[in-house]
Amino acid sequence: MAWAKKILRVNLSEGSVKSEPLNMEWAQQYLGQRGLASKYLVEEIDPKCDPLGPDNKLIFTTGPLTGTMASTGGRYSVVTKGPLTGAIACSNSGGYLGAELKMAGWDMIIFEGRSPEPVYLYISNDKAELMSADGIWGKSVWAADKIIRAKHQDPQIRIACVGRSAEAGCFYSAIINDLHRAAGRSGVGTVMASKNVKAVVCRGTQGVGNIKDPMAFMKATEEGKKVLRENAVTGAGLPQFGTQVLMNVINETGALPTRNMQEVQFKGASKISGEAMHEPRKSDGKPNLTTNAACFGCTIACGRISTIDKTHFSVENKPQYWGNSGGLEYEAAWALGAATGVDDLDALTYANFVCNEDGLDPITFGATVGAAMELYEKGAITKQDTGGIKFKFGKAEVLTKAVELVAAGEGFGKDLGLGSKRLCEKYGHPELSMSVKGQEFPAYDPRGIQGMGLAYATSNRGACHLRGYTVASEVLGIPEKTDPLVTEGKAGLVKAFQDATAAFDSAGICLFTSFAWSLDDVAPQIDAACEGGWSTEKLLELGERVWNMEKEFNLEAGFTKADDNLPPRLISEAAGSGPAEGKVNELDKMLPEYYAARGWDEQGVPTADTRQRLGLS
Amino acid sequence: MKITLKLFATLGVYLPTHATGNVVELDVPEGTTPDEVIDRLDVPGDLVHLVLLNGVYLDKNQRSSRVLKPGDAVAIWPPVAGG
Amino acid sequence: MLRALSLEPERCTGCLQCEMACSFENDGVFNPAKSRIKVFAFHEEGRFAPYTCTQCDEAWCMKACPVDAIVINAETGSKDVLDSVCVGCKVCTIACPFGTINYNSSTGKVIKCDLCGGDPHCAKACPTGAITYVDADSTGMERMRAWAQNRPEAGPNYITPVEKDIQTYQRP
Amino acid sequence: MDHIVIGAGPAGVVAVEQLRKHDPNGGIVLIGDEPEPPYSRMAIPYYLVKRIDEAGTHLRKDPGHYGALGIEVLRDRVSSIDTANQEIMLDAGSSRRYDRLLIAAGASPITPPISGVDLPGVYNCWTLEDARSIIKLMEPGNSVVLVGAGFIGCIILEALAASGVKLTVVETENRMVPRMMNDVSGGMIKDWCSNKGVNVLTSTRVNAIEAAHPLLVRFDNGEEVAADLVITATGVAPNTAFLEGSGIDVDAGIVVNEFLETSVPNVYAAGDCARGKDFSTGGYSVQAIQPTAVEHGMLTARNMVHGHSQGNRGQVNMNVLDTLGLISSSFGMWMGVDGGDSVERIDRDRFRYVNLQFEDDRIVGASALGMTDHVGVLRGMIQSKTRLGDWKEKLQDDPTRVMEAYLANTQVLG
Repeated sequence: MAWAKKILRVNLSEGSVKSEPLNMEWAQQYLGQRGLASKYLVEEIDPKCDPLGPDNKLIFTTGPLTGTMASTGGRYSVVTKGPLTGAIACSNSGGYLGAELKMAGWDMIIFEGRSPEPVYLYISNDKAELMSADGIWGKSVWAADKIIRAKHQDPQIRIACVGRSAEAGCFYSAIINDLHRAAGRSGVGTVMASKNVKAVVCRGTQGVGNIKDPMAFMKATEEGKKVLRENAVTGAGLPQFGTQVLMNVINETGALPTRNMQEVQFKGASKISGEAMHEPRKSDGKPNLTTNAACFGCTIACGRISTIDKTHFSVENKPQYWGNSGGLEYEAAWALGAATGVDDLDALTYANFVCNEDGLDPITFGATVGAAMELYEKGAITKQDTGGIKFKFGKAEVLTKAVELVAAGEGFGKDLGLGSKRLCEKYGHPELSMSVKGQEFPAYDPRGIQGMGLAYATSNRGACHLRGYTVASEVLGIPEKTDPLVTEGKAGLVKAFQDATAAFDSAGICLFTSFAWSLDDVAPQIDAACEGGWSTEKLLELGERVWNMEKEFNLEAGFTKADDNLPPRLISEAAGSGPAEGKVNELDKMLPEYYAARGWDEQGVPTADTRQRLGLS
Repeated sequence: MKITLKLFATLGVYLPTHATGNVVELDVPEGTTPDEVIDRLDVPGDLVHLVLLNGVYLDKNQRSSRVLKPGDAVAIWPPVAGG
Repeated sequence: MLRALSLEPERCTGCLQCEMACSFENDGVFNPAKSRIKVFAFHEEGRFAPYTCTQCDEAWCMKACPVDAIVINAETGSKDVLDSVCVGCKVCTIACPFGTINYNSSTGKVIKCDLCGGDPHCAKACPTGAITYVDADSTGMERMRAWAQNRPEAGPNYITPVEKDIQTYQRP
Repeated sequence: MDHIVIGAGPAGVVAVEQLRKHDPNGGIVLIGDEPEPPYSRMAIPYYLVKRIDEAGTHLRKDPGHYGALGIEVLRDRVSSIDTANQEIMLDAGSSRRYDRLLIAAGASPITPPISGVDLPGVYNCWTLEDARSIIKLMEPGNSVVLVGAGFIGCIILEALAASGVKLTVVETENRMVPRMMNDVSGGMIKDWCSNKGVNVLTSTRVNAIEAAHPLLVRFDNGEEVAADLVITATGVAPNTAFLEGSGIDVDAGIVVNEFLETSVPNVYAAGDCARGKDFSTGGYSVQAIQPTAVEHGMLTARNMVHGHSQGNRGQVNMNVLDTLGLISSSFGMWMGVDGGDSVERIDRDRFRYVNLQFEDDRIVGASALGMTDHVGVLRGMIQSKTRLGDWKEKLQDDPTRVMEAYLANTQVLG
């Protein structure tokens, strides 16, 4: 079983909390987490609703493996209609909160309506109550965390919280749990704040015990851990260098989007790379990186724990930033660095700290700053707009100031909080927003990695690397190497990655296991934990079902084929250097193949046959 | 002829002392292959996972056959991933 | 030769596999809240520290027990709680100066590490070698060093937690 | 050497075991005046709720335990001590010589000066014999008045409530467990018990107990409660009457030095009757708690056999209590010290409370409600005088992080 089989439904308008049974029929079709919560969302909200209105719902959801000994079994997701995109949003996070929710006996929390006053949800096992957020509303995540802990007097409680940015209406605010893990993308934190919910505070001491076949489960999870341990990437590469090892890889490959994607290679890449994080600093002799750390249940431990040089301009006389906290992951380092042209590692780390402190998606934030810099370069925005800041590429001081402004929702930070699409539209240059469906690209230029262009264009939550990470194949050779510069075969590759990813995301485990695990490694773990006979085939079909369900939500929300697209720059301005020099992304070649591979019509709508095959009604 | 060698992540320790960052310029005889460069620096073969020649992926069987040209850049990683 | 759990905070990543293994072995559920080994997080310091009973020679818990419910396991040297005898009075929980015996409200008894009878599951589950089960003697040096750094002002002739009771720490 | 130990409570039992360890061939006699094998008063509440049988209260479960150690267990009562001749006189008429004598005679409940306390149906809850009488009257629906909400009163409170009686608790002070909890936390325990259906009357005295219905308890606020059973738990006093004329100094407990030796050479005292050294104050006072009794027993045994090599640094006064599921604990100078700092966190709604008292950068006292995990480390930090450094400030921010504070200051954290 492994499901707690219980949902906590929180009606914020009424101020009520109640328990209801999990729909086990749906659980057999959608498993949990991303799949199952998306099913609930699709069934319960109008896809056309205002994402920031009371009709939207916000679902915290765990998977059946969350809170178990399966490696990385600590994940949870937040599912809602995203304000940045207007599309279905699902943001996945690690840390400890997800497992704690499960330990308290809940598969999901569904927030609906809107609280008249700021509140937070306190869960202690089967007891849940809405409590006044007086004293924490208006505070950063880090400040609120301290206050909540002091109040509840339990060092073991786990907290997910939104920062000041979300309260100020920034469109890409994250939900931060355990101080530096984030349900990061698409503005799920903004939705939470729009409902007047500041935090979810959880303590679970009941544990997860309803495993279908405990002995088989222990055997299957041990085998899974062995695969992770013996795999060179998950066993050594990720723990040692984290995701940040990619900075130099992608730069060498000529696919590191630089200065709002005007270039595909960044001269400063090595200075902000995973290798640089290991280098002792000149000033204090300490490296940026203190240690690696794991999320709940994770035997990989790719997390970065970092410090900033106390004498760095960004933290001078600010001792609250002198300790360790979550360090740079590759996507964040890229967005805060290459996208803005800033190569100051400590400045990036500071910006990353602030993103965690006040709940910002660093990818969208960095990319938006990059867009603002290009607008400034082009004269579309001026010092009058920015409050006197010269928004020049490469200026670390601009980056650190910008993050403070967005975090607090002050001054030009309000404009930056719009995200690049709304910002560029506001200042008359919509083409300068490097986004799909309103969500900014992560750290792979689709001119140098063709498959990623298709993955971005078709991602149901807007541009995203976590929906179909073909980089694994096109650059890293996992599971098999494909040529990043050709389009042939990419439609099938993207579809396969998207479907498998949806299955991983529905299980309660981390997508990073997929560097070593295939669904063949995952299926036995789920099968030993859950009733229903879980094979690789069933999981793959589930992944495809989830993908199509998300797509249909977006279609009903008003998205069309025209939204499965890339910004003009990427399909018309050729890469200027590196292996992809002279190339654009050839989305037009791949998209029809992709629709066909998916069983969709030419407009990208699932056909009746496809819907029937997948059991979508 | 001169080529550029870049050894990243844990391979950084195999760089000669005069390397800056993860990069070193090497003088190699004409006709040198990537595998010969790797051998010359005693980089353990099982750690050589991802090899890019001027940013382009080199398959395992190309590493001993491809002849380097002056100015070529060879970048090498152990097994890594991210995202 | 007796063996002991050796805990090396520097290797710990905070994954809590040990806590799950412990609770699963002892209670059949994955439940860190009921684990006999606990990982403490030091966020600002960027550190994690696994911690559990050292099976100390002084056996403060055992001596404080009013009903003789804690006994020495002859095979492993661990101090084991006899559930059938424990009345749940909790005196041991305040007597143990290391804080490693806890009251379990769902059973009404106290729980502590019993080395799983000589096959500690936490050590088996630890993916980084932060928890290992080693010959007891090999952990002695570092314990004494750790204690020496924190020795109270009082002289050596006083009854107080003494060096051999301090949790082992070893640099990799 | 011949050792005599007076008193078969925890201090006496631990002492005889340790005496055997230190002196393999000496004569050892353990004298107790109750008919049962040595047992623990701490276990009586669990006997009352029938979680254990009488044997479950025994300090050592194996009936042959003492015999196997060559310890003679004598059921008798010591009437006097002739310290000049190193002899004790027994009620049975005989006498015994000793080389070393340990007085671990414990304490007895104080009978409050209330008219009617001698009526049938009014009991202390101190001995197994008391417990047997009480059990008979703990019928569900019966009305029970518990006089005194100190530690002893509170440990049987749960047993009484669990048995389904209608329970009234009356306490002269303004809160429950006044010698363990301050106004706030003692008040919270009262609220907790009241919420669970116990009638708790604080700042209230019993004026009289009358024989009616079968008993009627009158309070000083003019109210009265009919009762089937009245239990008095208004404190205990050291058993020292038999020491009169022995030359052993007694002053609210047997006076001892740091080696737990009395004013008379070769005579030691331990446990509830001894005015031992308090770790926190450095002064001497009676600490009638189980862990102190055990430590006294160990220390005296060593000193009796090996001479005065082992000084007593003093015992940390501490208590743990479970009142109907609300667990409270207190350590050392929980009420604070002059010039010290403190931190207190109160959550009345969820019945959580923590209070830490500092002197310089060390914890010297603490009390808490609802804190059960790793709570012993408070004792550890007080007793080892752990310097907290910058962790003092962290604890002032979040006093629940005591375990982290301990680890950070005693472990090498990389």
